[in-house]
Amino acid sequence: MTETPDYDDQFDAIVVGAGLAGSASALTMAREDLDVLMIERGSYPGAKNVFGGVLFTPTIRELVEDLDDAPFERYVSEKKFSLLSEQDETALSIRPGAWHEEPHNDSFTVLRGDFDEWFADQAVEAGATLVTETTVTDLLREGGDGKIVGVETDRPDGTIKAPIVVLAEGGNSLVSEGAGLKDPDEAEHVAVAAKEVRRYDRDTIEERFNLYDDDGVAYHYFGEGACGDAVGGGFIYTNKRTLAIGVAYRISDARDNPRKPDEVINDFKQHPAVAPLVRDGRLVEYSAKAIPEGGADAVPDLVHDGAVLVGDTAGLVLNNGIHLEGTNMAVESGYWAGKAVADALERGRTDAGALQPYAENLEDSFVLRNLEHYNWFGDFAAKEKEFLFSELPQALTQAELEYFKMDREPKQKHVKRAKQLLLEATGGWTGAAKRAWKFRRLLT
Amino acid sequence: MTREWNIVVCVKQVPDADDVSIDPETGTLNRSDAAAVLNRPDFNAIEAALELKEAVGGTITAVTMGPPFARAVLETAVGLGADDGALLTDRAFGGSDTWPTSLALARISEELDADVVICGEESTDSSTGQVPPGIAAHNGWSQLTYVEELEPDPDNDELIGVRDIEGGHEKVAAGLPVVVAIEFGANEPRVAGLHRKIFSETEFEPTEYTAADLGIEDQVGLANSPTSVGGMDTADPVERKKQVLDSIDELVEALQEEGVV
Amino acid sequence: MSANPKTPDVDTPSIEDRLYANKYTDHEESHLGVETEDTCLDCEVYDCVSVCPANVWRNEQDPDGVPMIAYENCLECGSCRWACPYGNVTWEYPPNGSGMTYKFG
Amino acid sequence: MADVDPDDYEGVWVFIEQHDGEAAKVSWELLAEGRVLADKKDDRLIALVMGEDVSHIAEEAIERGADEVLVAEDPIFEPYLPEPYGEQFRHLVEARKPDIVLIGGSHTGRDFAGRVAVPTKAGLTADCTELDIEPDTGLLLAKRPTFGGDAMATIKCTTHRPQMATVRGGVFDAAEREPGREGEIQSVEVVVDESHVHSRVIERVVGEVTDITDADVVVAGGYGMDGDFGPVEDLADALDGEVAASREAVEEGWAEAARQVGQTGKTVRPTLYVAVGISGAIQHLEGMNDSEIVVAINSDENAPIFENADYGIVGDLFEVCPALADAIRAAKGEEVTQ
Repeated sequence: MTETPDYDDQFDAIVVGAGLAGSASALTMAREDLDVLMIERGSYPGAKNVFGGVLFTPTIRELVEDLDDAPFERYVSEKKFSLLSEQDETALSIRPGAWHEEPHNDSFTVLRGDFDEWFADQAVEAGATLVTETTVTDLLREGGDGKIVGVETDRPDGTIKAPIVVLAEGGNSLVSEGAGLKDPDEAEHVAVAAKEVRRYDRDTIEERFNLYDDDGVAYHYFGEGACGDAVGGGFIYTNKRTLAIGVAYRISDARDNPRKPDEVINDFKQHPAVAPLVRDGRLVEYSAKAIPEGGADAVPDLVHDGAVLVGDTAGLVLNNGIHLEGTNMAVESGYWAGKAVADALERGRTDAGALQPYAENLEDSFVLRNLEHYNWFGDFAAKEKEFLFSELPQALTQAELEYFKMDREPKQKHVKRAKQLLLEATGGWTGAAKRAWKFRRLLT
Repeated sequence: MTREWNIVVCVKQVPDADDVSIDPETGTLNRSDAAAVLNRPDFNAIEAALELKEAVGGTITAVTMGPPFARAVLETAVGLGADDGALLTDRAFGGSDTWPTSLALARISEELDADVVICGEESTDSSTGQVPPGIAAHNGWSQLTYVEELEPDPDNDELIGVRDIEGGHEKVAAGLPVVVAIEFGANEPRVAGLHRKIFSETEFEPTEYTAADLGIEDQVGLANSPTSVGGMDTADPVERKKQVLDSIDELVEALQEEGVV
Repeated sequence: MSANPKTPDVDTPSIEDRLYANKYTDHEESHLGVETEDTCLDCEVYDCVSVCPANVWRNEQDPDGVPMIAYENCLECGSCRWACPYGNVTWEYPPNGSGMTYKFG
Repeated sequence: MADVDPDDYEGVWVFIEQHDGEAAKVSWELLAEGRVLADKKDDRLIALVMGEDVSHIAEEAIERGADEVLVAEDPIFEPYLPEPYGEQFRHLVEARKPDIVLIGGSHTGRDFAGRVAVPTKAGLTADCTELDIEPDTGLLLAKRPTFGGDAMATIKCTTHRPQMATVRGGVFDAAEREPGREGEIQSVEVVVDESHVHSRVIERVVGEVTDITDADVVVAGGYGMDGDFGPVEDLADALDGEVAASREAVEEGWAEAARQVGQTGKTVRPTLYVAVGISGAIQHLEGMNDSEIVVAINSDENAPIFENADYGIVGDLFEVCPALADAIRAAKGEEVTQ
């Protein structure tokens, strides 16, 4: 067959990006018998995606019945939160027995190069069409009102029309910004993350992290020992035969910072509490990503005439210091967007009004309710940076040294001294109470 | 009006050379996690075929020999502009070296009544560069290897090729049918159009041929392969002194000791 | 504070060693640039240089000129775009799947 | 194609490639290696020459170690075309049953080797960099790089004959000529005629571009030359070597494509390779990694080229090159140009 067919308006929807959000929306729409075209700029879904990280699968479990052949690396059996000062660590580690049973609290480490390809394949098997190594460069508009009618790509004969465009292009959302669907984020609302993947034998990983068979850990590190004088932290996640080791901190703090991200990783790895866990091994990949952490304030309009924004493009990432979640929110947003597009098209409509159910359902879902609830955290952490990342870790260390001091003095003397150290650092009883009051929202 | 040419372009699916890792401890080659891609020199072959069709008219059929999923390289060729694709797939082909492989490609070229058969210079995984001359030899056709440029001359049923040879080049006119091997990097491969790529990956279906379809079922496979790989080990990287010197004199001295100055 | 406690050595690779581990396809022309060069000439902070995790933006050789762009190091995180206080960074995706290809991600 | 009996095949043949009466260097290198292999398996070394007027080459082959030379002389063999060469060579192979056939891996050798191997169902291994005889079986072990040079494959041809291999230039050293060495020269019947030939050479231009692949010293300039190849030419002159270039320099139009070293250019194997202003991308290294000694001159001390060089100088190449050229001329006793 020699001539080239014209696929304009042959697809009901175009999804820009075959990452988690894109594939979730494509899968949902394909299940509603829509013809969906996924356009991925990488040579395979996942080739351009980077994360810490832990994949949270509550919504994926709803979308895909059989997760047996999903390429998980390890399920998370231990979470640890460490406060690092220059040389010291104070940590809280939790290993609930229940996490060893299915569905393992829906928390798994994955390699995005493998998982995203598998997840996009679920959408293809449901009937979606996937095209790779093709970059969407702009939206296609027509008519006086500049209605969105398709996309432009970097290929020859590269424009293609479709009634609806789902923008799932990740945090570096050039198309959405270029088309005026959202304003670029501010440096305070975006974190630069740099990450190393190192290969070890399986036994080394399991011995160093007290693991047995296919469970794994998610370690989060805060304080100056992790990423110095910046709002952010370090992380270690265990995969089957590799460790993901990295740091992430606000770009505003990375500006005129004496250390560059790769130097921050090197120093983090040399911390006395971290070095034993990450020594040796072989570097197999060095990656970086920008994480939109602006919280609820930075979420753009989700719905437009002929277009919806999902996943990182819509800033749907929760970081309140304890909960670091983006994957579940991306998939949830893809699901609700897919549903809304299907319903709108069924009624022959593509305008923002018809797509509004997507925004409404997302507001009712955990996605925007969590973002609203912890919206205060970003500014709070920035304001309390000095205390949280420098004074508190040091004070804790001094208090611990004092509290557990072994000498021939009576304990009472050390306990009193330790309490005093802590109070000094937190600004006396009233200071401590004020801070606790602010922190209460973390626990409510 | 001179008749249009039937053009066949031979393509091959190879493990992505970048992905083939060598396990430092055991030294064994690990091709398992390597993605299967189109052999890079074949992009120049497809581009040459497209330019030839633009000049002379006619049809281009992409041909590959391999397991069923090798059809992906035919999709790539069709996406770039080839008109059709033929997939030679049969357990009987398993283990074939250059001799049976070039025989199979020679038979399909005859089957497709080819005027010009175009191949990439060599494949990155075996890189013998012997398949194109093999096809020509099996069919008794003329051949042009290490070709930098092609000039069709349909009126005389000839294809003129500029060949790169040691210390210069030569211009050779070859009578049809002719087998051509395009030099790696000889032209600028185009990028597949979006709609054509979608068609090639959704609606396009290659025609499949077994060894029996080509009448060569007892002339292919391991038994009919004169050569076999006796062993494979990692090439030890060249040891370099990596000495950064401070002065020109030190360098001249070192080169004198090495006996090169 | 106590002296540096006994800590095992860890591998702290240079940028070149780090990037050597990655799979990269060159695209011959830079996908990064600056909107107007004068903005850079007046710039004192060079935030693009300090945030980049891969040494793409460099001004060691010409401390107050337009930064040199080693686009083939780019990890495609986009941080330079947000860091530049004047929004003077032009950023496009590498074409046709070129640039970094992450296997682990 | 009845299966052959390997015992009927003996003799190590080496094809001597020649154009306009001038033998290719790779053929003499191969003849020397052929002598080693023949001695190892206690066999005769036979050279084969085709052309229009090549008796002087046959004599040189005897002087360089051949026991016997087969000569096929006819105008049809000049200039070279794959069909007549392939057909004549095949006829000789079927008539005289050689055990091993070695052909230089030039663009000529690799062009027609297949036309001999296919009709005779010989085992052909291309582009070898190492040859040996397997002690217990007497089989030819042909070693060649694969996967972009990361691995070495050993290829064997157990039941089919002859065992054929093409071998790259510059791998072996040619044997010295031994004037007066005894050997038999035999002219053979020419079996090819116009009916075997379906193509014709329109023009053949050799020599206007120096072939950097044969050079003993190569001085290559890269992106760092910023348009001025003067220092590289001056240094090449001082070392009487050839000027080469990286892909970036060729694409900027600062040097001809024939001088490009690297994956999409030429592969060189000089004793001394000087890389000036070249960062050292993998695609470039692939074209010069077999050089014996590598010197790197670059202003960026982190440039990967230093990791792949024996000696390096960090500095501005526009100062380092002239100074180095003068120091070399002084060391060689020539007068200093500056």
